[in-house]
Amino acid sequence: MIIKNGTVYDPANNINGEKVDIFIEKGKIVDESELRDKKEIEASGLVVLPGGVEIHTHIAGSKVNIARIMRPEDHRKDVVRKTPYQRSGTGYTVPTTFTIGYRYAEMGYTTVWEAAAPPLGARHSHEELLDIPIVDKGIFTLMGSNYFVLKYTEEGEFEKLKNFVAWLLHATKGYAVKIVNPGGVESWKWGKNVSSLDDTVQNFNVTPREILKNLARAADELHLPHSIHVHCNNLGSPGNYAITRETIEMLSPYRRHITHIQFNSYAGEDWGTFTSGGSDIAATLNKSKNVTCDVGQVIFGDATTMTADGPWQHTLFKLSGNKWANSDVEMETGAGIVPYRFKKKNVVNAIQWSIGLEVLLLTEDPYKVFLTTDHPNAGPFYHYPQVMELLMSRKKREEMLETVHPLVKERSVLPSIEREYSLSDLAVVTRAGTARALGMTAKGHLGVGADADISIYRFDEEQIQKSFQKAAYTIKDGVIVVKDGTVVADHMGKTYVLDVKADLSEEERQIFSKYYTVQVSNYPVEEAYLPQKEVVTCR
Amino acid sequence: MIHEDVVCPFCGCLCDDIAVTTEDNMITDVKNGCAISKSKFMNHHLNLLESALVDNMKVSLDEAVGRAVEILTNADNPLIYGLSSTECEAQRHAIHLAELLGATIDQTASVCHGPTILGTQDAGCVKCTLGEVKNRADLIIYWGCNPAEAHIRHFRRYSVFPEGLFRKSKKEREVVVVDVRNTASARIATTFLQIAPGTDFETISLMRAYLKGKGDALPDEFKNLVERMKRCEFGIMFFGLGLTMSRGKHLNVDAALRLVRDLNEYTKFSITPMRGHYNVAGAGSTMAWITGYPFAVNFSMGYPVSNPGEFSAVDVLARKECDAALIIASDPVANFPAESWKHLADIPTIVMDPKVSLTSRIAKVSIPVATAGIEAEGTAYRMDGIPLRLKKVVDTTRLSDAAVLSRMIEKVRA
Amino acid sequence: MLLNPLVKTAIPVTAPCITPDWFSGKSVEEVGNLPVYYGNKEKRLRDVFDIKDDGKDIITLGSVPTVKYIGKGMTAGSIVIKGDAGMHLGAEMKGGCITVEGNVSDWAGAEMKGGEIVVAQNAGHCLGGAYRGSKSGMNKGLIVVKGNAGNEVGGLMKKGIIVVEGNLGDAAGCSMKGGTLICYGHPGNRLGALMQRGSIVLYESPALLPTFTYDAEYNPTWLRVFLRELQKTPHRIPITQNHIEGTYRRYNGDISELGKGEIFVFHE
Amino acid sequence: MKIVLLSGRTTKQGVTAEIGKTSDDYLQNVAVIQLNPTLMEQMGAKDGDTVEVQTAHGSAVVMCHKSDIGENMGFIPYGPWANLLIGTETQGTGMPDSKGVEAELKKTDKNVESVDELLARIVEGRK
Repeated sequence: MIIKNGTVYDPANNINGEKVDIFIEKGKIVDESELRDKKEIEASGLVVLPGGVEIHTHIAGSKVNIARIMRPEDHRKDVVRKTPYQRSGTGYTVPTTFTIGYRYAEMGYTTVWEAAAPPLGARHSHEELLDIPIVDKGIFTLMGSNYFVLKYTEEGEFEKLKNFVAWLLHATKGYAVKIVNPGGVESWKWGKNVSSLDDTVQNFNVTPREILKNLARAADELHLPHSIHVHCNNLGSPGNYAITRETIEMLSPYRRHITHIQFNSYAGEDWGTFTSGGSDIAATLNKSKNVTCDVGQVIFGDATTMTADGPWQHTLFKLSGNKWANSDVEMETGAGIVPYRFKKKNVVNAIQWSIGLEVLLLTEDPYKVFLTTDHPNAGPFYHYPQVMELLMSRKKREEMLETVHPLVKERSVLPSIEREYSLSDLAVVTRAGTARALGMTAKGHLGVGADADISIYRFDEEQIQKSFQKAAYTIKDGVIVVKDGTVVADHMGKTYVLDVKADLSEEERQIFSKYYTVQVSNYPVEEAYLPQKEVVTCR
Repeated sequence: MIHEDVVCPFCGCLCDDIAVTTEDNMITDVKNGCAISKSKFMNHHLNLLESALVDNMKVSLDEAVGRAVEILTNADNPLIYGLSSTECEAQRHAIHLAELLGATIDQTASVCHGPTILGTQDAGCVKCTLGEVKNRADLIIYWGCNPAEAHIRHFRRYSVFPEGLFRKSKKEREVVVVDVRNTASARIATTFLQIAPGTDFETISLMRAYLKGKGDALPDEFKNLVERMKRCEFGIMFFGLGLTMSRGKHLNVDAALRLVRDLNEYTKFSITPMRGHYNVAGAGSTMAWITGYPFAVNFSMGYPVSNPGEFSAVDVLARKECDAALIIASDPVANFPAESWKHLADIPTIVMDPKVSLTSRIAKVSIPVATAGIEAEGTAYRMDGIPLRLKKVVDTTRLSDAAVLSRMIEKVRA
Repeated sequence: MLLNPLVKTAIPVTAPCITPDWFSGKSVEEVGNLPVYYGNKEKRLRDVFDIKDDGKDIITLGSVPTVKYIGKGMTAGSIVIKGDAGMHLGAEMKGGCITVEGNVSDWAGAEMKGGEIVVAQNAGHCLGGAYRGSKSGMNKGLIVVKGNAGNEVGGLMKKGIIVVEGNLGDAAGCSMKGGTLICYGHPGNRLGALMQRGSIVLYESPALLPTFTYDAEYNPTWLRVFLRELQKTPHRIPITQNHIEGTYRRYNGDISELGKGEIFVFHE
Repeated sequence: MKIVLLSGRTTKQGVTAEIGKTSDDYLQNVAVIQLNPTLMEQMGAKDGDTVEVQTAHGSAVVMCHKSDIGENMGFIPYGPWANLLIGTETQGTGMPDSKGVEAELKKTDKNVESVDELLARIVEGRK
């Protein structure tokens, strides 16, 4: 297949709005000389980008599904009818699996990561991934309050910890080490929390600082393609930008990715004095190396908050008065779910909205900061085009600022920011940057050897949101899966796993059989759940 | 040959430490399982549906599947029901089939913990996995359930007796049973509190009021219980059909969910429903991730709509709204009020089951299938949402539910 | 427009198009083309109804116990049903009036935001209630039922008025957050369960939940004004002078929740 | 004799259902009602006698067994006999009133119906 005459933005290969033809053969981008299938897509006047690479979203597994079960009112207002190529489903903030695949693809996204899988429920996450069509996908494995991680951190047994991390990634068929409120999730199992990097975890003589350092070092020494993926302590609380900054700084020189950093960039003493810490966080990012983050941009309207951060969800339940689900997982982790609505006229919500944009706009290197809404925590993923428009147009930001709570103008520097994203910048924060941070060498660019995952848009500067909402074409593995914003093919993507291998020691097996309620032999996720897998080598 | 760590396909405990011995493709011994588990494994070959049947005449599997598809595609409002005693792969196919047919699909939760789901949709649910209970619980309450007879190894594996990380034995735990009758489970309890039938809601509401500093009318023994609930380090309430099936139904559960939620102001407290069939949690799970709703879903308009009371099987049958039915791994004739299952005898009913059931006795089409978890692999979800892999320990020539359903899908699409 | 049902089976017909909003300005031919579902079959309104133009703006239907969603979301105009009506009648309606001369099934007036529903005989469950998972049920408008009603009448109700002249089923006004529910018959079991705010007015003595507490006996001014206004409606609600001038015992609850709900029991 | 009818699981019901729903073992363990001995004495019924249970929804003949259940209650294991006594109304929930139904109890000379007899009686004239 040839994509002819398109205007290509491929920042990873320094192509910035040039007319370049792209050649596809057997699902890969190839040199013209290797082309056999001469089918053409005429793309003159269209913008050609690598397929979108989502770095952090909640789309599969137990907490997502508890949210679905808990929120029938969310589904009723957004239904998806079956078509010859599409299964039916429902939205709105917690869409069904098939609908998730279609909506990402319609927007031009072709790779999607479920950012929090409890190890004991990993089989569930993978089972749901089997019903998410089109996109490539995989899971991050939750480890920040795992019993063995805490035990080995306490005992100073780093090699054992590293071996356990490798085994757990192998057993769960996970791709990255996810850390949520390190130590706090274990403390929540007794109704407590931690509030600084040096607090002691209930019943364990370890601190969040030690957990983070150990896991960061393990991820680096195991040569995992992605760094540790950190949801910091004190998420959601006024004044938490300080702990976020400290986390970024103290983890140097290890690689680290701070996720949905908007929720962790708050200044002020309490809700009354709540103010943005976005510019401070951006400054920290600007001067730090080996760090990436995604923003978790707020979208006004309905959201469903869901995270392994159980204590925060309890706080949010009390703040909102909405229904609350909690789900603690033995030996490992937990989860909480609370429906939430972000309102333009609510001062805190409006400042939260400004913070995500501040961090995206004030961080100089777009390879350090990525666009997410921490779907569905700060809003549904299919509203990304709304954010893209705000990033690319200062005028649109000003229009939006007029509609939100007026205090934003005093408590955020957003109104003074002049920067407007170029298409290249946008391609970095949604594709090239995320793929690089994830260590996915065949994604996020259009060079020879890359996967033929491509999105093509009818780009109109006056209607940026509309331009990115529905791709003119989405091509996955060389197959046209979306045309004019509509799914036109039944296609299944791959699940990404690592080639890490490790065994449990006899002692670990004994602890396992004593304190888990499943047999260790029944714990690892079987190959049956990975009918189409892509194994990534760690080196 | 001994198959170790087999997952038991009977109840929501989903014990995964069963050792099954087979000789010449026959199960000859079962270790670790409870009485019912043993019976399920040892007797799985008895009372089998020997052949596919149409109008009680033996036919080939293909013919039976063909007839079933003909009936279902010609129907104006078909019903698919069952699902809780088969593997998730079959459930996913059944949902796909329902979508293609524009059918109503419901699973056995609607006559089991359906009200629990309705309560959760109103109040949320503060839950945990069973290992959290084993490792941490110092106060365990069983309310309106009788695990000694229904979830036989629950006490031993998950709650009262096992050694956990922070609780070493039964001595470190307090066990309270609340029920309308003195059950076998009540005998294990440190405290048994008997209440009059149909007063669960009143009792729990008064407990909640007492927690808020009101509720003087609460009997002293329950005031004492509330105090202990506030004081414990990690509390858990298990509840069963005593709440969901008696007057008040979802409101009884709603009150219990709110009580536990409110207790988290004082300490750590969780609540978990005692799910009955081994994969009823899986049926809710698969339906939720594909349709958004865990039960009582209708596809007649080409997209999923759910409304228990409208699209739940008992109601659809009682109002005689369906004109064909496909029953998968369930026996509504044994389990539904007689007045509602009568309609199944009036319409063409198709049954997929390994065994002769009361429903297969009145069915127009019967399709024998492999027993999931004994003769077929697949996924099942424990009562607390933990997924485990069911094993195949003996071979059979019969197809799994998933394979039969996938043939039906092919034929419907053709 | 006159609509007489042609089908006699128990298969449900889903017809949210039967509203004055959809019919307005349309000919018989055009109305007949509106889409409905007969079970899982997409059909036209004319396939399931004999449609005649009687020159009136009112939509008049025969007995339609299996037809769902009549008047869904309507904003104005009138529907009259000369018999029974199916589920979800007037669900989410915003204005206009629906009159049922027979019985109505479950979820009538569910989550309605305005308008009136008058039922000559009995109503089913979840009358003026909420769909599962919703934060609130009825949120304005008036429902009058001359006969009995089922369970969970006015569940999660936020605003509006429901009058049931016969008996209530279980858990009327459950989780109520506002609005007024009046019952002239037997008030049923577990009235006002989980109630937060709102008012329930009764003319027969209830067996109250233990989470309701007696407060005072008096003649509430608001109720006097309220009943006088209700008397002015054309629905012949059986309000007597005694009801207006007499005293009521007030109970507060549900104290397991916010406890600001009020149950008024007519005394003398 | 008025009682409140409860239904539920028993181990024997579970064990015998796995043998087969048409087996005699199942019948022996499901077509039964557990009653308080005092109540049985008042009725003049001995362990193993048959009683007829009548509710607003139907009637069933089952064998009675002594149990330490309350005097105003009767317990029938889940199964087709319990379901003869339960109505179909779910009040918008999907769940029928399976526990806590009011029932009238009397001693009878009638025999417990077999599964076949039960099915035949209800299905008769329907197919």
